[in-house]
Amino acid sequence: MLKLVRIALGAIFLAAASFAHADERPAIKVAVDNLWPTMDPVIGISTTGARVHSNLFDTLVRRNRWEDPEGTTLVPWLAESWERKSPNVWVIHLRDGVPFHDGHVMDADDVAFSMSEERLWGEKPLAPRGTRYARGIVRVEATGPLTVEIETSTPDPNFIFRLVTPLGFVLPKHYYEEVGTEAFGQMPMGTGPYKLVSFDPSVSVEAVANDDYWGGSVPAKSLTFQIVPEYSTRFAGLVAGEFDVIVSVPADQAEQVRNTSGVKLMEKSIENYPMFAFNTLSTELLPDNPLVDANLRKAMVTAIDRDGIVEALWGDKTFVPAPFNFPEYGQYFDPDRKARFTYDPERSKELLAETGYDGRPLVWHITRGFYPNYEIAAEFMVEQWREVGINVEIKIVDNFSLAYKRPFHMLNMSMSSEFSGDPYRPLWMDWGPLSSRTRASHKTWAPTDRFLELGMKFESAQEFDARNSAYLELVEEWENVTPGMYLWRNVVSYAAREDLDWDPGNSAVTIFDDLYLGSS
Amino acid sequence: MADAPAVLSIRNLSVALPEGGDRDYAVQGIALDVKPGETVCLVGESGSGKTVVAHSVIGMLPKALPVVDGKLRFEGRELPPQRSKAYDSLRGLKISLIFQDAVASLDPVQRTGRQLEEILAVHGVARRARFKRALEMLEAVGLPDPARIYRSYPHQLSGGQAQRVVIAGALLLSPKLLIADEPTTALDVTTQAEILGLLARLKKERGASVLFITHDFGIVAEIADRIAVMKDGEIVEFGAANTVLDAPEHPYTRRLLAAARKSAAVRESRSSQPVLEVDDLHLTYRTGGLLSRKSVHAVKGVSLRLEAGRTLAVVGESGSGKSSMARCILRLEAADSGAIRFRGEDITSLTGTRLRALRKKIQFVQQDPYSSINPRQRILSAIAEGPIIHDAPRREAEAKAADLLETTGLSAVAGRRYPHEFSGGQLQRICIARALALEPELLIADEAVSALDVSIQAQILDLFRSLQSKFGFAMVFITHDLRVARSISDDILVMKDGEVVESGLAARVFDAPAHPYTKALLSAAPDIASRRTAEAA
Amino acid sequence: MESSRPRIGPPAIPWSIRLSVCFICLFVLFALFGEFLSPYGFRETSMFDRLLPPGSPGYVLGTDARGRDVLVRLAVGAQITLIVAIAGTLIGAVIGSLLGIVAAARRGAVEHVIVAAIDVQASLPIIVVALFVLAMFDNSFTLFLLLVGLTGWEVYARLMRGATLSVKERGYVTAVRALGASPARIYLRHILPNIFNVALVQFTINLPLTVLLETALSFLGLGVQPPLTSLGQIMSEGRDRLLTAWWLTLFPGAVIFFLALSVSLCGDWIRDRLDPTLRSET
Amino acid sequence: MTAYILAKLFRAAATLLIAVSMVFVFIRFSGDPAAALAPPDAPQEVIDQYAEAMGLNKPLWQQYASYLAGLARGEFGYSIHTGRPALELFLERLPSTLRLGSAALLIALAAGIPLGSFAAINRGTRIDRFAMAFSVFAFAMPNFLFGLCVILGGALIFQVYFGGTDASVLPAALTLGLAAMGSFARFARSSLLETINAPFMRAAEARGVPYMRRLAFHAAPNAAIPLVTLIGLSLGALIAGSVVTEQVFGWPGVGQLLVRSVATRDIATVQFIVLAVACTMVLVNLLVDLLYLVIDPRIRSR
Repeated sequence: MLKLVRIALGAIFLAAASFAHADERPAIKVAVDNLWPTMDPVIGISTTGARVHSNLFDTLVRRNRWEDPEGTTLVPWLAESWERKSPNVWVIHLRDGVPFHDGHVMDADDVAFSMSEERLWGEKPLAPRGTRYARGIVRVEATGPLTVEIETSTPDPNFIFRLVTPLGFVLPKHYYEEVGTEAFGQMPMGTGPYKLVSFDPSVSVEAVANDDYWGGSVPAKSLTFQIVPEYSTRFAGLVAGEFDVIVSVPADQAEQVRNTSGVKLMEKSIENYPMFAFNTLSTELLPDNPLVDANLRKAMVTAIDRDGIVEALWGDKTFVPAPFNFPEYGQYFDPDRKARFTYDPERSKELLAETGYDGRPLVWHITRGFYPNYEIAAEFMVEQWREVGINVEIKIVDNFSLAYKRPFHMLNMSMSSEFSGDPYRPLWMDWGPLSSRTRASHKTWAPTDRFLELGMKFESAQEFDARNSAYLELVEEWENVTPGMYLWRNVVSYAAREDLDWDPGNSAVTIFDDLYLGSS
Repeated sequence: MADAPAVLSIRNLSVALPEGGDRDYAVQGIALDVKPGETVCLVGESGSGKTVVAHSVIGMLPKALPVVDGKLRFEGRELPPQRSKAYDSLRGLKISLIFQDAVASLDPVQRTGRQLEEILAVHGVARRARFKRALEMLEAVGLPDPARIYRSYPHQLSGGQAQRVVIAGALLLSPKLLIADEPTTALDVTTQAEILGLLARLKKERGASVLFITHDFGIVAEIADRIAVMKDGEIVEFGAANTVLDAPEHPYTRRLLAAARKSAAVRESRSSQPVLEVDDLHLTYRTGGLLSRKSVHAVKGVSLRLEAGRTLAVVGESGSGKSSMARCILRLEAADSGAIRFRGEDITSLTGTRLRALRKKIQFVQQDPYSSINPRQRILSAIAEGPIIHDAPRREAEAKAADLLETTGLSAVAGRRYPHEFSGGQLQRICIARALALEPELLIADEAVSALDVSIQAQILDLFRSLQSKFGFAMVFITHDLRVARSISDDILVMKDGEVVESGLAARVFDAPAHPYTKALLSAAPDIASRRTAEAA
Repeated sequence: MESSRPRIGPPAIPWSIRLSVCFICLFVLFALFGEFLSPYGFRETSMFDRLLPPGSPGYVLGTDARGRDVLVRLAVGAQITLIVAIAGTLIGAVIGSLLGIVAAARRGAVEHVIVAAIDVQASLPIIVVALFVLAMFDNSFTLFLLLVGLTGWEVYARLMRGATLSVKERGYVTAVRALGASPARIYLRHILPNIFNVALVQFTINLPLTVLLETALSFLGLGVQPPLTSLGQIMSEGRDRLLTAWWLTLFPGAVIFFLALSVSLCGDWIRDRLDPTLRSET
Repeated sequence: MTAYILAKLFRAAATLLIAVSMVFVFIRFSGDPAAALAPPDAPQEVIDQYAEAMGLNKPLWQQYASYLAGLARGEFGYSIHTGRPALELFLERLPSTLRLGSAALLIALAAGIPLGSFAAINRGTRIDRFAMAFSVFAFAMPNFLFGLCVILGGALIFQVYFGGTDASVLPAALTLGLAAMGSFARFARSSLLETINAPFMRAAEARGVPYMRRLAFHAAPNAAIPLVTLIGLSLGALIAGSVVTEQVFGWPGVGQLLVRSVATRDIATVQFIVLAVACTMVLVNLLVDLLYLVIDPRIRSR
C-alpha cells in the first residue's frame, strides 16, 4: 500500500517535472564508506577512488562486463584500434572527436602525456603510484594527431591489457599543465560520461551528466558519491530512498538486506585476493626477526584452516586459492592444482620444532575495516596459531601508511589478479624485483636468485607452454619461500534500490554509463 | 481608642508542627488583637512562634504548618484560609509584611522603582500614576535622592536604605495593618533608631496599626502601646506597655527584663602591669585581581592598653574596624604598621613556631557558635585539640576538656556528641571551654553573644564573668550592643570608621560621653531605662 | 520557623536509590567474577558459532561475529570499563582536587597559574584533545587511561578551590588556627574532611561521564584496543548489526545506561543531603 | 565594570595564548614534527624540506616566535592531501556544524529548561520525578546508539532518511542535544528551586504579587543567571558530541573533517581544528561573562 502511494507520488512528481521541462533522468546517489583524498586516477588508485574514476574518465580500452560479468573481452574505447608494429612497439589509433568536459578535443598529445615519462615512469614522476603499470615502457610518442606509439624494453604480447588499468585513463594535457597535479586531483577533468561539479574528499563527489559525451547518452542527470561512514546509516538511507546504491554491506548482514523490501543485494566476487605478507627481512627496527626462517612461515601457513574460516565467514560465496592459481588466468588456470602448504597442524608443529622460535609475539599490522571480514578472520587465525604455539598480536591501524610503519612481522595486503590473461602481473610485477614488495619502504622480502632467474625466463617466454612451465616453476619457488599467504577471493557487496537497473559485474569499480545503467 | 473595633483579632490560634519536632504546636491558643492606630509588640526569643503568628495573619504559612484551630479576623471579617488566592488582594493593599533582611527581600535584578511600581500595578493603580506615587513614597520614607534610589538596584543600597525602600513598598497603598518582623535587627543602632522613628511617623501619618515582632525589650520599651510576650508558642503575658514593663506578672517576662537591664559592677584598676598594648595599629585589606585592585583601610591608628584580669569592651557599628583590629591582635591578620605588645613582648611580626606558641596565650571566641566547631569533630575532641596541639598527652587533654565542659555548665557526657546536637547557647559554652582549655592570659570575644537570645546572652555573659574571676584572664570584648558592653566591661573603647573616637573607664564613658559619636550611639540605643526617664521628664 | 537549622531525622532511603545501589553492587560483582559464569575465555573465538542469538545452547547471551561468548565478553568488558571509569575518574579527581586545594591555600601567583590551567583545559573538549593526541601518538591503554583521567580534572579543581576558599573562612578553621594548629593539621583534619563530599558528588557526576566518554571514543576507534575489550568497544563492534544481532549492542548498552543512571541517581541523592552552603560555589 | 571587562578580556587572551602554545609544544615534542606534517609516504627529502620550511633547525624560541607570527598572519598550514589551506577546509564545514550545533542547543534549551522549570514548580510530585528520570535518561544514553536507533527507526518505520544535511536537521540535533537537554533540565530545576525559596520571593508574595507573576517576573530572571554559565559549559560537550553525531548521521561538518583528518594523519588540519575549537570556547566563555553584565546588575556595578 505504502509502496503504491510512493509510486503514485513519484509519478505525480515526474509528471510535474516533465511539465516543467525538467530533466527526467534520475539523479543517482551512491553512499560510500570513504573517498580517496584525490581524484587523479593514478594517484588515487584504490577501491574508494576506482569507484569514481571511470565515471569521469575513459580508458583507452575497456573490459566488457556489461554483457559478461567476468569481463573477459576487450572493447576498444578511446583507442579505436591498435597494432603491434614490432615485438616491442605498439601503435594505438585514437577515436576522433572525443571532447573533454571543457570541449577541448582529445588528441594523441593528451594520450602521450597521460602515459608519459614525466607523469608516470620517470625519475620523479608526477603520479608515482603508476610505476608498476608502466613497467617496461621506454617510449611514448604521439606520431600523428590520433596515433600514439609505445615502446617497451622487452616484448610484451599482452601489453594492450594494461590499457584497461589506470594506465589507460586519458587526461587533458592542457588543463593538467595549467592547474598542476594537486589542483587537478581536486578538480579533475576527463572525457567520461559525468562532469565533476564538486569534490570534497571528506564529504562527497558530485558530478552531472556530460551531455556532449561521445559514447552516447548518459542515463542519469547527475551522479553523487557521498561519504556515509556508518553502515547502518547507509542502509537507512537506502531504505528511505535517499540513496540508490550503497557499498560495503557487511557479509553477515546480507540476509537482512535481502529480506528488506524495495532493496536488492548484489554480492560480487572480484579479482582481488586479500592476503598477508610475512616480513622475511631482519631490519634495524626488527633485528633477529624469527620470520627470517622459512620453516616458521610454513609452520604458520599450515596451522591455518583457511577452508574452515572461509566456510564460516563466507559460506560458498568465495574460495581459497592455491597461490597464483586464479580462474582469471584463462588457460594458465589449473583447477586441479593444490597449494603445497595446506592446513595440517601436525606438520605445522613439526615445522615449528625445526625453528628457533621462542614464542615472542609477532605483530600483524591491519588497516581498520579495509577488507571485508579480514579482521574477523585474523582473530580466528591468531587462535589457530596459538594452538600450535605461535603468538601473533594484531595491531589495527587507521590507514595504510600507518600499517607500513615499521616494525611489523606481518602486513595485511591484497593482490589483484588484474586481468591480463596470464599470471604476469600478480606473480612477477607484484613480487618481482621492481615491485613494492621488494623496493618500497615497507618491503617484506628480497627475491631469491632462483626466483629472479625464473622470472626472467617467464618474462621472456613468448609461447604458452614455455610460459606456463616457467610460471609453475616460479610459483614453486614462491611457495618454497612462502613470503605471504593468500586468504580468499574478495567479495564486495552492494545494495541498491530494487528498481534500479544497474549491475557493476564482478568488479569493485562502479560505472553508471548507459552500458551498466538501464535508462528506465 | 480603646473601644474602637480591632483591626486584627486573633482568637485561639493553634498551628501544628510536623511530626518529630520538639513540640506539637508551633503556636497554641494565641489570642491577640490590634486596635486602630496601635502598635502591638510581639516579643519573644527565637523559636517562640512570633513569626508563625505573623505569617498566619498574611496567609503565608507553609503547608507543613497547618492551622488546626482558631479564628483570624481582619477589620471585622474573617480572613481567607492560608495560601488562598484571595490573599493576593489583601497583601500589600490592606496588610503589609516586612522582613528582617531588607536587601534580601528585594529582587536583586530589578530596579527598586520597578519593584515599587509593581505593587501599584498588581493592585490596579493606573500606569500613569505609578511613577509619581512611587517617587513620592521614596521621598516620604526620607531617602535622600529619591530619583537615584528609584533607579538603583538593591545591592547598591545600604541596609538602612533598603529597609526604607521596603517600608515604602509596604506603606505605598496605606494598608490598615503593617506587620514588621524584626525589621531593625540587621541594622546598626543609629540606623535602627532612624527606622524606628520613621515607622512611628508614618504610622501616625497613614493611620496604620502595627504588629511589631522583636526580641529586643529596648525597642519594645520605645515603641509599644501594648506588649504580648511569647514563649514556646504561647502568649504568656499580654497587656499595656507600662504595665508589662513596670510590673511584669509572668516570671519569664521578669527574667527577660532583668537580663535586659543588667550592668557591670565597677572594678578599679588593680594592676599596672599591662597584658596587651597596641600602638598606632593600621590595617588595609587589598582585594581584587590585577586590574580591579581595591583596598579598604579598615584600621587606622588604633592604640589601646589592657591590664590583667580586666575586660575591655570595644564598641562600634558594623564596619568600624573592631573585628579587624581583633584579628590583628590574634595575628590572624598581618598589620600594616604599628606595634602589638603582649606582656611587653612585641608580637607584631612573630612567625612559625613562635607564633604558634603565642597562640596558647591568646584565645578567641567568635560570633557564630554554629560555624565555630568542625561539624565532623566530637565535642570533647574539639576542646582537647588545643592542648594536644601544644603537646599535652591526649588522655590528660581529654580529662581537662571533660572538666571544662562541666565548668561551663554542660555535662561531661556531652563530649561524645557532635556539634549539630547542641543549641546555640550550648555551642557557645563549648567554644569558651575550647578557648579556656589552653589557659590563655588574654581572651578575645568577637560579638560572642550577638547571635544568642537575650536570656541566653545573660547566661553567657555571666559565664564569662565567673570564668574570668576564676582563671584571671584579661578580655577584649567586641560588641555592637551597648547594653552588652555596659554589662561586662571595665573599660571601653568606641570605634568609628577604623579609628578610636573615645576610650576610658566604662562607667565614665556611659555616664558622661565626651565624643559626639558616643553620645549619638548612646541615645540611639533603645533602652528600657531611657523610656522611663523620657516619660518621667 | 525562625531557626535556620535543619532538623536531623533518620534518613529515609527512597527505593530508587536502593535499586541503584543494588545495581552498582551487582555490576561490580559481575565485573569481578562474571568471567566465571562462562566456560569460555573472552578471546576464545569459535568459527562455527558466529552470531548465535541469546539462549543458544552453551551461550546464554549469544555470541558475536567472531563466535565469542557475549556473556564472558560483557564480564571482561565490564571489568575494563570499571577500571577505566574508576582509574580515569580518580586520576582527574586527585590531580584536580589537589590543584584546587593548593590554589585556594596558596593564593597569589600559584592560584593564577592554576586558574589559567583550568581555563585552558575547559576550553579544550576532551574528544578533540583525544583525537589530536591520537594523531600525534599511537594509542595505547596507558595513554588512553591518561587521557580519560585528564578529563574533568578542571571541574574538580574549580569545585575544590571554591569549597576550600569557603571552608577556609569558616569559624572553626579560624578557631583552630587561633589554637595554634599547623597548616598541615588544619588542612588534613579540618578542611579536607569537610570538602570531601564535594569531590565525592563530583565523582558520581564524572563516573558516568567517563563511561560515556569511553563509549564515544570506542565508537571513533580511539578507545580500548583489541584484544582487550570494554563495554563501549563491544557495543561499537556490534553497531553494524543493530538489526540482526541486536544483543551485541543491547546488552552492553543497557549495562552502560543503567550504570550511568544508578551512579547519577546516587550522586543526586548524596548531593541533596549535603551541606547546602558548599553547593553555591559551583 | 571596565575593570571587569578588561580582566575578562585579559583572561581570555591568556587562555588562548596558552592553548596555542600547548599545541605548539605538542607538535614539537611528539617525535619529528616535519614527518608529522609531511605527507605520510613522503620521502626523506620532502620531510627535510618541511623541516627547513618550519625552521626546525633554528632555536626553539625562534620557532615559537615565528609560529605565533604565522598564526597572527593567518597562516594555519595546508592539508597534506588536498594541498588546500586548513582554514579553508574548516570554513567550508563550519556552516553545517553551526547549523547542527545551534539547532541542538536550541532543542536542549527549548526542551530542557521548561522541563526543569516544570519539575521545580511541581517539586516532589510525580511530574517532578518523571521529568528528572527523563533528564537522567537523556544524560545516560550513549550518543551514537541513540543516533543509530533514530536513523534506522526513521528509515524502517517512516521511510524517511534522517542523516545528512539535506534532510531535516531535527533528528541529528535531537541526538546531539539530548545530553545537554538533560543537564539543562536538572540545572534549571535546581536553579529555579533555589530562587523560588529566596527571601525576595516571599517578600513579593507578601506584597500581593500573584503567583504566576512572581514566577515570570522574579523567579525566572534570577534563575536564568546561573543558566548562562551552563550554556557556556555545555558548548564543550556539544562540540565533543558533534564529532560522534556527525559521524553517525553522515553529517559533513567539522567533526567529520576532524575524524577523517586524524585517520589520514592530516596534522595541519587537526591542529587548526583544535585551535579553532579552543578559540571558540574561549570566545563563548568571554561572551558569557559579558552577558552577565547585561543580565546581572550586581556585576555591572562592580
